[in-house]
Amino acid sequence: MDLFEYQGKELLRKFEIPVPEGRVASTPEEASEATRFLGSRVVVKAQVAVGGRGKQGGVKLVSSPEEAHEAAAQIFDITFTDQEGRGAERSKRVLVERAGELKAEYYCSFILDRTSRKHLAIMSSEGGMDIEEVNRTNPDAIAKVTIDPLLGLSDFHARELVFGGNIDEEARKGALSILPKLYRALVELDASQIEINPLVLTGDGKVMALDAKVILDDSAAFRHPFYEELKAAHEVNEQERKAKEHGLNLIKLDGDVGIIGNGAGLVMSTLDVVKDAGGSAANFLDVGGGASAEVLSNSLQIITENPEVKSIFINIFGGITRCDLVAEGIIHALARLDVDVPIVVRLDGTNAEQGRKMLADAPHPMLKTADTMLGAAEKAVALAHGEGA
Amino acid sequence: MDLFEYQGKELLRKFEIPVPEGRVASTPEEASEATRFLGSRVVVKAQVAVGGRGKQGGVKLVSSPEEAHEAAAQIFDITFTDQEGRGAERSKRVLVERAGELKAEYYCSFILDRTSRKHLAIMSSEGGMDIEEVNRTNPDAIAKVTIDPLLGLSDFHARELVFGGNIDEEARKGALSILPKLYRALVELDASQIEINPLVLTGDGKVMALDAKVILDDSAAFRHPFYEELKAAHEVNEQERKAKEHGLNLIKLDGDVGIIGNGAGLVMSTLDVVKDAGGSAANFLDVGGGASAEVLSNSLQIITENPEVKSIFINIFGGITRCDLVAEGIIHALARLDVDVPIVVRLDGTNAEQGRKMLADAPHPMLKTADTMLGAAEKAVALAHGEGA
Amino acid sequence: MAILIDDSTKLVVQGLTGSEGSFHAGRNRDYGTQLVAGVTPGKGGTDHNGTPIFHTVEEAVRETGANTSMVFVPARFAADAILESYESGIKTIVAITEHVPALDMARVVGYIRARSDDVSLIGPNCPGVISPGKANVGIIPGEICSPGPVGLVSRSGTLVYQIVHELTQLGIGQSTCVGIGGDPVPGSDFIDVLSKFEADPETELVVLVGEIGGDAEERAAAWAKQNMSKPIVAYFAGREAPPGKRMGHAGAIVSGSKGTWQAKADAFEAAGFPVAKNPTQVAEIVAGLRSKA
Amino acid sequence: MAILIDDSTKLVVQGLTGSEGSFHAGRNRDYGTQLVAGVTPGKGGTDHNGTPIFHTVEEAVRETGANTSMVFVPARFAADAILESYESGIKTIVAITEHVPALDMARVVGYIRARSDDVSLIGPNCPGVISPGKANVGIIPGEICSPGPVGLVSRSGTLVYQIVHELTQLGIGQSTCVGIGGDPVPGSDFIDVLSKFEADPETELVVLVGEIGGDAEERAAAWAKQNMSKPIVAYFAGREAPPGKRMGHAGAIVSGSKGTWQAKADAFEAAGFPVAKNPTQVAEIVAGLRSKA
Repeated sequence: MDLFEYQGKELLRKFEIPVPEGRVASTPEEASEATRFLGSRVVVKAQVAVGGRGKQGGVKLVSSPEEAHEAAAQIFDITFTDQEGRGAERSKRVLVERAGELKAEYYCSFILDRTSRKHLAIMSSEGGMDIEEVNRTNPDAIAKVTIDPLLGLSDFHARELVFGGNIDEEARKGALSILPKLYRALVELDASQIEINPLVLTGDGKVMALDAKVILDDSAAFRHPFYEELKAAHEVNEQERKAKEHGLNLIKLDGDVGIIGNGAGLVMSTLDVVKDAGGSAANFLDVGGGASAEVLSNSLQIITENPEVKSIFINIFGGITRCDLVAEGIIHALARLDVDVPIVVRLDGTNAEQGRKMLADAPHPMLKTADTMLGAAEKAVALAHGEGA
Repeated sequence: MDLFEYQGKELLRKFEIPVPEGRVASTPEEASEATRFLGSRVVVKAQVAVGGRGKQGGVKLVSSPEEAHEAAAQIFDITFTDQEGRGAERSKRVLVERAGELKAEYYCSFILDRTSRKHLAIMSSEGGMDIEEVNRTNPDAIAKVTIDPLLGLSDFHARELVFGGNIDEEARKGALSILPKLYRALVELDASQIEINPLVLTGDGKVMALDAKVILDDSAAFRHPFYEELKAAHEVNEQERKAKEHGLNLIKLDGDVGIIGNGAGLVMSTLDVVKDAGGSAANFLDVGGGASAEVLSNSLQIITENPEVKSIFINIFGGITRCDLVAEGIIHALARLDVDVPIVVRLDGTNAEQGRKMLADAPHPMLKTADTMLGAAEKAVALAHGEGA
Repeated sequence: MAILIDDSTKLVVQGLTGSEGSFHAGRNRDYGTQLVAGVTPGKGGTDHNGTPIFHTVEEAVRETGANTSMVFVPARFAADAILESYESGIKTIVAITEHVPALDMARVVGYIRARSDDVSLIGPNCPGVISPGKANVGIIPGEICSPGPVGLVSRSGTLVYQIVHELTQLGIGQSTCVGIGGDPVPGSDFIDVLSKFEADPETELVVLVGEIGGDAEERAAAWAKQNMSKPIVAYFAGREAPPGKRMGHAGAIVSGSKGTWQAKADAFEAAGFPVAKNPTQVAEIVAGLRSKA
Repeated sequence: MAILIDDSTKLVVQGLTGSEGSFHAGRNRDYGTQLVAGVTPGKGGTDHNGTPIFHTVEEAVRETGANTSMVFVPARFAADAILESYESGIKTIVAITEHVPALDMARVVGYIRARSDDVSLIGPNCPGVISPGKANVGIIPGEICSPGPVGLVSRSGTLVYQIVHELTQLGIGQSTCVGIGGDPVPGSDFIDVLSKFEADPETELVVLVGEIGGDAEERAAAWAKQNMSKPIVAYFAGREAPPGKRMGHAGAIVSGSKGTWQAKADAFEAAGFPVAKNPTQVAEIVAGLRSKA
């Protein structure tokens, strides 16, 4: 889960990491009120998951409650996209923060690195800019330190980051004291990333986190009940929300072939073969391992509610998932839903024969079967294009 | 530092490990008052560092404040010795604890094991008795589990201890919940041992620590300020106390040759050669590495205050310790103290020649030198026996 | 031969008495795997469908000589279960459980790999391992597999089934199929398994199935170019997947890879290994290579 | 040859700018040791008596090629300093600092030993290592040593000096003298050092100096009986020491030894190695063995 800046900062504050004083506002009025509370000069910042919000007008420095009101109103009007121009997102909140003088901006991040299986910390005096660009043009300005999670961050790691990252002498003490706190936050929050860009040295000599990109490991939700609350603030579209309620992993896409499969790999592969067959997927929906009849039935319901969907491709290769239960779910869904798009089902693996027989024994005008994945893809695409199959 | 039972239990209580309700009493009156507070049946237990106090009358079960008064008075009169009959120690306090019905007694301990460099946990259903004896006669009744301190105690370690140690089913849950707390205490207190013998299952089905032998790692005192307070309760003889004030490691012995040396190994070796020369050491005094003139001067003062001392053997082989500073300390001590026993000095190593020259330039009737360790030992013993040398 | 599991495998299942564990372990036993023990704390001394249950893995190993374990416990207990197997002397640990926190795995995998070269942890979040005709540990349907010369290693579970199925359709059997799982910190990566296939005389050719994201495939290609004498046919799912949220900048700085389909395909082609466009084509390329050999 | 340190040693000192570090590192340099760097965070870029100072060991290694470090920092920083050296690629780490918490060392030593066979940590709470005529890292007075065929390993610091002194009196030099320190969890134990002496062609005979307590000597005797072709002369301090507080019961159960002088002497004699009664006799026995050879 990618946290909004204000959420990340709230968490960091609990670990005694200095962040600017600020208030979250959901309306221009609240933004103006927050500014009155915080004093004259504040920054109004869009709270969106996509990067590059600054270039899109999502960060505004203002000097009065009236200006803050106007800035927030403008920000609420922007549709943000990522650097590749995708992923339209509106800012539902703004973070209003007290602004102050900055002497220097640094870069600091911790991630759980899959290649080394260790934590990796990066620090650089070249903060406030694209760190990948810095890495290309001036790699010596970046200190990279791996930290074995069995040992945790030792003092020497912090020194290697601060001295190796060429942090100014005035900021050293503050940076050395923040690093162990950031690491503790990383571990105790089960974060897969905490990126502070920039970490700043303020006019009065303090070191603080001016921004925060925190990513949490969803698998660790069982030991962090607060994950649920944080998640509630993240808007998803109606279909994704419904899928989530049913415990399904759905991503909405732009095509017209509804996809249901088991296992992320097989679903991705299904998207690929639908594309190769000349079609385009309406969604990514992984029912996961061991899906029950109920899960299948719910999945079909959610997908058929999307008016863009012209055909559905159910691609199941049973392992933990049992094809007889999949068939049961399909039959159940067809009985209770008014399905008016063709469904192409391809079953293989655990109890596949039983499942195929169950489908054959419960004929339905919209229900088609296929023997192979490629054949099923072609059939589903042809049906979406209105071609009989 | 070996803690008294009451000290160990106070620490365990902070880790939410159940222990019987109890009060510490320094007088029979306090013991009687504690009994009034705790209810009718209590155990009055001597608080001494030596083992086997029960067999020596140091644990008494009583049923009234009057009986508690008498029991405490008796205990305060006992001189406890260890299993080999050495180490006379009086109990300065008694622990008065509420007594209850016991269904079973178990053994449980954690140590930092030097051989494996790991924590080692031991659990057995054969509690309340000599675990070494159980280990000899019925080793299968003992579960031994090593725990890598980099990983800490995992749930499976606790299960291996509880199931492998044949803990009764009724006590399993309680034991499984206590083990992680004991391990946390071990690590967070920097303990080198926590031994609970017995861990008991009470009549009402609770699992608690009925005794506690906690040993703390003195080297970790810098990160545990409370070590100092705990240490204050431990009586040492006057000479050892004074030495400690000066940061010296002194152990009082029964002989008549005062010993000063640098390094525990060399001092132990000095004791050996004094014994071989027919003498007997009055003390073990290690001035440690890098001793200053002041340390030497203080050491001499403390040793000469012992009226049993008939001669003194200063055996220094300089490494970090500089022989010139040793000589300076000796000269300084001789100038300010009224030394009336002969001192045999043997200097080698760092700046030895300079030190020897300083001593030669500052003659004193009681000051003798020797070229070798064995020669010095013989000279010191002869002088202690009143023979000229 | 085969790798990881075979006739000599003696399996203990952690979580055997749970419904999924019971179902799949039963299928593994029916396949011919020697299922010697189950572990469920508190149920030691009982029997589950003919298999003795122990309180701890240590006891199961001592009493039955188990050398392989399958972890079927809930995610919050998985790291503990894996360590229990490791510390009890198990040499092949297959963790099926999904949604294990990445930090747990970083600690466990780091711990095991620093200490032992002769212990293999497969998973978590994986379908397990099958050496057709010899042993099956996990949830791969045994009936779709057949013995033969192809080693298969995959990050994706269901794609193992799909590609085995495609191979079987063309009459090509497998030496061993290994699902390493798609988690950020897997117990074994492609390179670990490739090196075992390279050393296995029964394996003539390897199919490698990856996914977009991370740089495990790119590293495997670089390693294989130097160390593999046997051909590899690669396939990566996700060519047409919507670009998800990018990995953090820091991740890209470390791995130097964007983890795209193209980056992976380029890496394998540069190393001289063919890249298939879909699971069916994987089997076709394998068949072509075999007919040439 | 010699072991651990020699002409190729390039030394970085952690805590060089402190008074003790400065004094002893200066003596090491005067002895001929290549002192290439000091590390004091915040003083990087300065110079201390001609030796360049760096903020971190990593930087010192990168800039000077240091391969050996000496740790002279206060106890609370010692574990961190040792790890810093290890993670910076230092192969021989000599930790002089005393009073390091045992738990810190258990973690650090366990971490290093699980990962690297080619890294030696000597100490903490030790006098260091000297290869007479080649290099001196630590606080052993160089002037009392002379090159020769005897390898010496000792738990006690000052007894190293005493026994070297006794050997020198009889004209017998040393290949390397190693003080492993008397702490509960030393970085290297007797067996680690004995195996290096066994492999060192310059070492003809080994003197082992132990103390009462623990079972390190007993384990060394058992190991040496199986693995040492070279003679060992053993000496243990504390024969007449007052019996201190006993180790916990648990400790005795594990090691099976009471750690007494007699237990240690019996172990070495049973392994066929002579045990001396005092430091002077050590040298006499060594001289006797050499005249026979």
